Amino acid sequence: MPNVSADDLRVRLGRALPGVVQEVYPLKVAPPPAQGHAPAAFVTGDTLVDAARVVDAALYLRDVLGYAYLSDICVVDYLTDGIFEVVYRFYNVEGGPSLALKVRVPRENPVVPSLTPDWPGANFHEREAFDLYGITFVGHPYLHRIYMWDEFEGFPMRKDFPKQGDKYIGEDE
Amino acid sequence: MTTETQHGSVIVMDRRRGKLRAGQGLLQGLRVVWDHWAGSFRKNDNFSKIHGTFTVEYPEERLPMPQAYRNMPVLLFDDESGHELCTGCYQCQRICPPQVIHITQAKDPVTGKMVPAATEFIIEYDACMSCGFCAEVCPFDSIKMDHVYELSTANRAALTMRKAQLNRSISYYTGIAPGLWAEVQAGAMKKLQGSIKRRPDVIGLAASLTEKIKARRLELAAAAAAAPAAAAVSAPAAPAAPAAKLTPEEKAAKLAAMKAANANKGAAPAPAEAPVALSPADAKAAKLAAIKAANANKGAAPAPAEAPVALSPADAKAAKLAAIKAANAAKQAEAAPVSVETAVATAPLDAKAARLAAIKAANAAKLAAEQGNNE
Amino acid sequence: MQDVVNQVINTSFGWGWPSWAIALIGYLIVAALLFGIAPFQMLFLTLYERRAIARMQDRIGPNRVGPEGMFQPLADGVKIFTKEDIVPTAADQWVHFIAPCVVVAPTMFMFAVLPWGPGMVPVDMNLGLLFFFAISSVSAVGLMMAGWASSNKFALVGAMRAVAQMVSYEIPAVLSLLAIVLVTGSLSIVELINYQGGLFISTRDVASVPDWGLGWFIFSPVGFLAFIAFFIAALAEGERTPFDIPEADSEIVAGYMTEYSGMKFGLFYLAQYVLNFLLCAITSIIFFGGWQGPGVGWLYAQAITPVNPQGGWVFNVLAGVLGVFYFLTKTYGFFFVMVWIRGAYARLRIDQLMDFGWKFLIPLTLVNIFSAAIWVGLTKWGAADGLAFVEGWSPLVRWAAAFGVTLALNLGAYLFLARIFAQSQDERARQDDDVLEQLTNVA
Amino acid sequence: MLKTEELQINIGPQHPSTHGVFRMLVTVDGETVTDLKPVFGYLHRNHEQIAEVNTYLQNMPYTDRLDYFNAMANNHAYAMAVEKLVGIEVPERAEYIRVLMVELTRILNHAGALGFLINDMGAWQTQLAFGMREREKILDLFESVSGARLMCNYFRFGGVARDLTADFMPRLKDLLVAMPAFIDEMERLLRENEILLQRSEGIGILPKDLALAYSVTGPVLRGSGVAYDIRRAEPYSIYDRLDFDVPVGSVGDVYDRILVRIEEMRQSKRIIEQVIAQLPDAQGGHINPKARQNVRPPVGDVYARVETPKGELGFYLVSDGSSRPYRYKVRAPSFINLTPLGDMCRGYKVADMVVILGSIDIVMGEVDR
Repeated sequence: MPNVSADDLRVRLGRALPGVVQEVYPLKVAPPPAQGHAPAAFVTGDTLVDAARVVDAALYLRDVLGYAYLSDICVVDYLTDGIFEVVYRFYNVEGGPSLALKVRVPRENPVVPSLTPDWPGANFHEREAFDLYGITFVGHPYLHRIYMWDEFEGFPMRKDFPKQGDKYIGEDE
Repeated sequence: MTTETQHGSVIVMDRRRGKLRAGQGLLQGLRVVWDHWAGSFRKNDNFSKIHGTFTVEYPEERLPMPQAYRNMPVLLFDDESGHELCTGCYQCQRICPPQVIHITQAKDPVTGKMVPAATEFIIEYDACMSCGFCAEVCPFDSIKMDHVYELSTANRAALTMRKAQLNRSISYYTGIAPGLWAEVQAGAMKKLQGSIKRRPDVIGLAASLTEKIKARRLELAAAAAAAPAAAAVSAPAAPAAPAAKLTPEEKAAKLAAMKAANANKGAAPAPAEAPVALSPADAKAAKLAAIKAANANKGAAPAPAEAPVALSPADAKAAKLAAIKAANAAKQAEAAPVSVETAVATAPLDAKAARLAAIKAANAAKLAAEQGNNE
Repeated sequence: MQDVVNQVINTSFGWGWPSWAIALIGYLIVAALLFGIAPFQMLFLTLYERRAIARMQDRIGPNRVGPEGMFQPLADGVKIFTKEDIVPTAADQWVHFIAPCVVVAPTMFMFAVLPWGPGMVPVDMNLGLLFFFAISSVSAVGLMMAGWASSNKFALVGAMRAVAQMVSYEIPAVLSLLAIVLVTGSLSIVELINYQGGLFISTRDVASVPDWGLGWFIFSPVGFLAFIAFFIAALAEGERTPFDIPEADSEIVAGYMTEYSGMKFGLFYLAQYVLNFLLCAITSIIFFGGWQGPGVGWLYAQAITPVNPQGGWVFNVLAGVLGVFYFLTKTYGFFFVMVWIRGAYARLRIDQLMDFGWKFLIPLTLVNIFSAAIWVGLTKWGAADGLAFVEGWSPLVRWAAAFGVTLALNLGAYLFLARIFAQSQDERARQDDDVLEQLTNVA
Repeated sequence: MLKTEELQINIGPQHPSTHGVFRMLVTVDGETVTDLKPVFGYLHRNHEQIAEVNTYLQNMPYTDRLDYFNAMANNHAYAMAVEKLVGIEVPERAEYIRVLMVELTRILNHAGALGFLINDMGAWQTQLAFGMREREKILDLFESVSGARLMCNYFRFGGVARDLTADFMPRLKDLLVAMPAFIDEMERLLRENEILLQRSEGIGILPKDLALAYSVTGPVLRGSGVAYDIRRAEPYSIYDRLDFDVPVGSVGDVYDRILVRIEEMRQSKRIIEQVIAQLPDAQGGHINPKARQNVRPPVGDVYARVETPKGELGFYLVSDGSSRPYRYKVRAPSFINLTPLGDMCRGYKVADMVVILGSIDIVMGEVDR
């Protein structure tokens, strides 16, 4: 079964599509505690690609490397670093471990091109990301809320969403 | 057509195309159903059969519960000494995923230091997800999962269980899960003895007993205030009072008290007072009363169980306290008024005998506590 | 009934009342009896079905109310009576109200021509069979009214399905009966039953066979094929699985009954179960000899009838009891088969149902009519009818010849049609490209 | 062809055959579905956010509530994720017990799923009742080891909560005696039955390439002819030592999914027999004694997945070094398998739509999270 490692991918992707792969910079996930030593910074081993060209990278994975199976799209809200990280996870149907593409977008205007035209399976993933994190996927055919009702305001999975006493839950909760 | 891999292969399911389908499949289906109909007049009692009815007609017949079955957490206390295994260490409160456990740790009334016991222990049964973590993490094996599953009730507030309602005796738990208790028994009892040493006298006793002993405290005060005349009259019974060791009658009475206490596991504390109030009269009567109380209380009818309390006037206060506690505890709210008014109504009956009874019983109880600590 | 009344009034009491009075009393009694019986049939059948199907699923079924759940149907009845009757505001109030009555009434009429025992038929019409099915198809109107009036999409779809199904399954039912009618040469149900005396061979075909009341049509190839076709059609008529498409609960919530509650809903159920009972009854009458059975004929011969006035009236009662016993046994047996099928099968789709009715059942019944004609020719005709060569044969030989020929014809037709039908279904099932290219991105 | 008007019907949220509170906004032309939009979220409880305020261990019982039909499999995925994140060894015996439980779960899930599917086709509960009977037996086993029938909460980091009880193995062997009879009976009811063939053959076709593009998983993917089983493609736990076949369909319709599910039950039984044969004796230990339950993983992220009966269930965890997950993402199979529903139903009848939904085998607890 084919087995392309993450570093391998970074090299080949950089060679095939120059300018797509970005340099991984460490994230201080949590704010440093008042006393005691701060936990180590988070340096991901996966490939970090340019948000604007994620579709090219994904297509390269699918068509060249044969990682055609888009398993998961996950958003992580790094509040202290002020970014959203979108994690795309691809598998090869022949088997073997996954390859992940990571995309970092600023929290202010999170905009990512949509994979749905090429992977219809990305449809609900992206709608979920839009619903819970408010990330706009450009080119998505039907970008509506999927869990929350349409009138809902705010994006509940963001770290700065009030956990208590917002207009929906009420003060007493 | 199959493609071999290392272990096993990939099978392409055969759709059985092209054969004439003139209803054989339908007949096969009828055949299967007929077999079940014909076989359904027996009971399907073991796992290796697929025919026969497997209905369990619930209210009449119930499935046996496996020992590991977990429904709702309860607190264990020791049958003999009435001491709770819980030390209020907050482990369960910390682990509880829905956070429905609330503990108040006990303080020594004199020194004000923390003692290994919980004055109040609340579990919101209505929000409990019965994951069993509390029972797993409890280092003193004090909190265990109960097997009672018929908890449905009309008022939700009744599902917020306080310590008095959570108390179960170890003997009860060994009844439902002997194997699980046998694994932990030695360690649990050893830790219990350790923590009992660090507890002042009544703290950390099962709720019913604490009520009883608090009541005795009040009688002591009442007795001290009583006229020496009372003491004079109490001469015949006096020698027993300062006795440094338990007379057999009193031992019997104490046992009876324990029995009664266990019989009504923290449901309504009042009945527990029955034997002690009676003990000086004679042990047999006490046993009878205890058993009566126990039976009456099994029937969950408070009024008869309260009857013996009424015999002593000084118990009236105690009974009131008990009644108030019962009001918090007991499921049926009318238990409280009943007990109170019976107590008050028959208060002015023979006061002296009751006072004596009170004194003796207090001594007996103290001795009992001391012995419990020593052994 | 009337001869019994006549016996009691004129012979025993010797009052000598006029015949019209006798007839009136007889009809009144019968009508009262039937209107009492019909709802109890329904109550009993519901319990019967629930218990039987529970057994098929390794369960026990309702056994709480009364001994063995005997009073469960009554409890349900009380519940239904006490339920609130909700009429949607958007509904057409009057039609919504009338519809259940329109559905129930015909089923009651159908009892009129149903013979329960020897001489125990309310009205011996010489068009009984025709009357039966003519009336039975009236209820389709009621279903349409119900579905349309409740102004609910599910109800509307359900009513459409119900009407389409009823209309299209009348045809195979009647065609399959036509074969029987050809053989008997009469549309009267009583005549039909009388025809089925004998022992595996009807006495009308071969006079020499002993009359044990067992010369049922099911024992002849024509009758058997007609029975298969008719029973399938009856399942569709009574909206039983696998044809319970009009109230397919997993697709359209309850079909035309969706917006009904309380006793109106109960009336629909009454109609449905009474109809099922009637269909089982007519099946047992036409193909299994109704009250025919060992002993009934002999007993009835001893009884008082217009043909022999001097007999014991005790024999009347005995014959009646035995006949009704046979009749009900067969009927409930068929209802058990209905329940059995319901326990075993899934539901067809509406278009597949139509396919089955029009492309399989109707051709089959047409072939069956042809073989029925052969049967009649070989058993009854002679030189006068242009079949000279059968003249010489003994009745038994003629019967055997008819049996062989029709058997071969029917069996061949069944297998042939089954193959054709299966192939056509396979072609429908195999997806062609135009549907596949419809599978574009969802939006 | 006469012109007809299109009709919009809401199937659900309260409907007999939408498994749970699930709504299908259907546009029908006569009885033919021209468009379908799945609408859900009625059961949404923001599971992932709850998980972020819990400690790692406290999330274990919550994973039971994801897909309440096979809680054991959910436990397995989550336990694997945390063990990868912290680096906890799992003893041999624990692995075998885990696989045993998960395969039992697979059998009970498929038994139930087939029953519900036939119910959607309009059968009157019989097949479902047979499936539920076997399911009850398996749940009895779960209860005897884990203490609960559905919300097992049985797995711990580095093992399982309790070792097998003494009476477990004999009962399991009895169950395995009944299992082939049950599966054959199911097959006799489902495989040849003409009515069922008519309802399932050529219905809800999902071609191979489309199935991949939609990234559906589990029996739906294999029914479409893609032999992708995570137990085989990326072997976890001890699956690389066990022999089992991966059944795949050839057309990708409802009938293929039925066949695949039936065959998977057989394969699970085969796996269970191997596990019983190879199960190490008790001194293997049912849990790693050195494994702490209140873990504090190092900063980092991990993605672990298992093949649950419904497909690929994955957990993506991000740790900030504290005792609570910083990010906790569930990749739920039922949720993703719903994506192609609209395309699978287009062009079929209303009755088929219900059957197609049943053949996907969803659980709303997992879809809505």
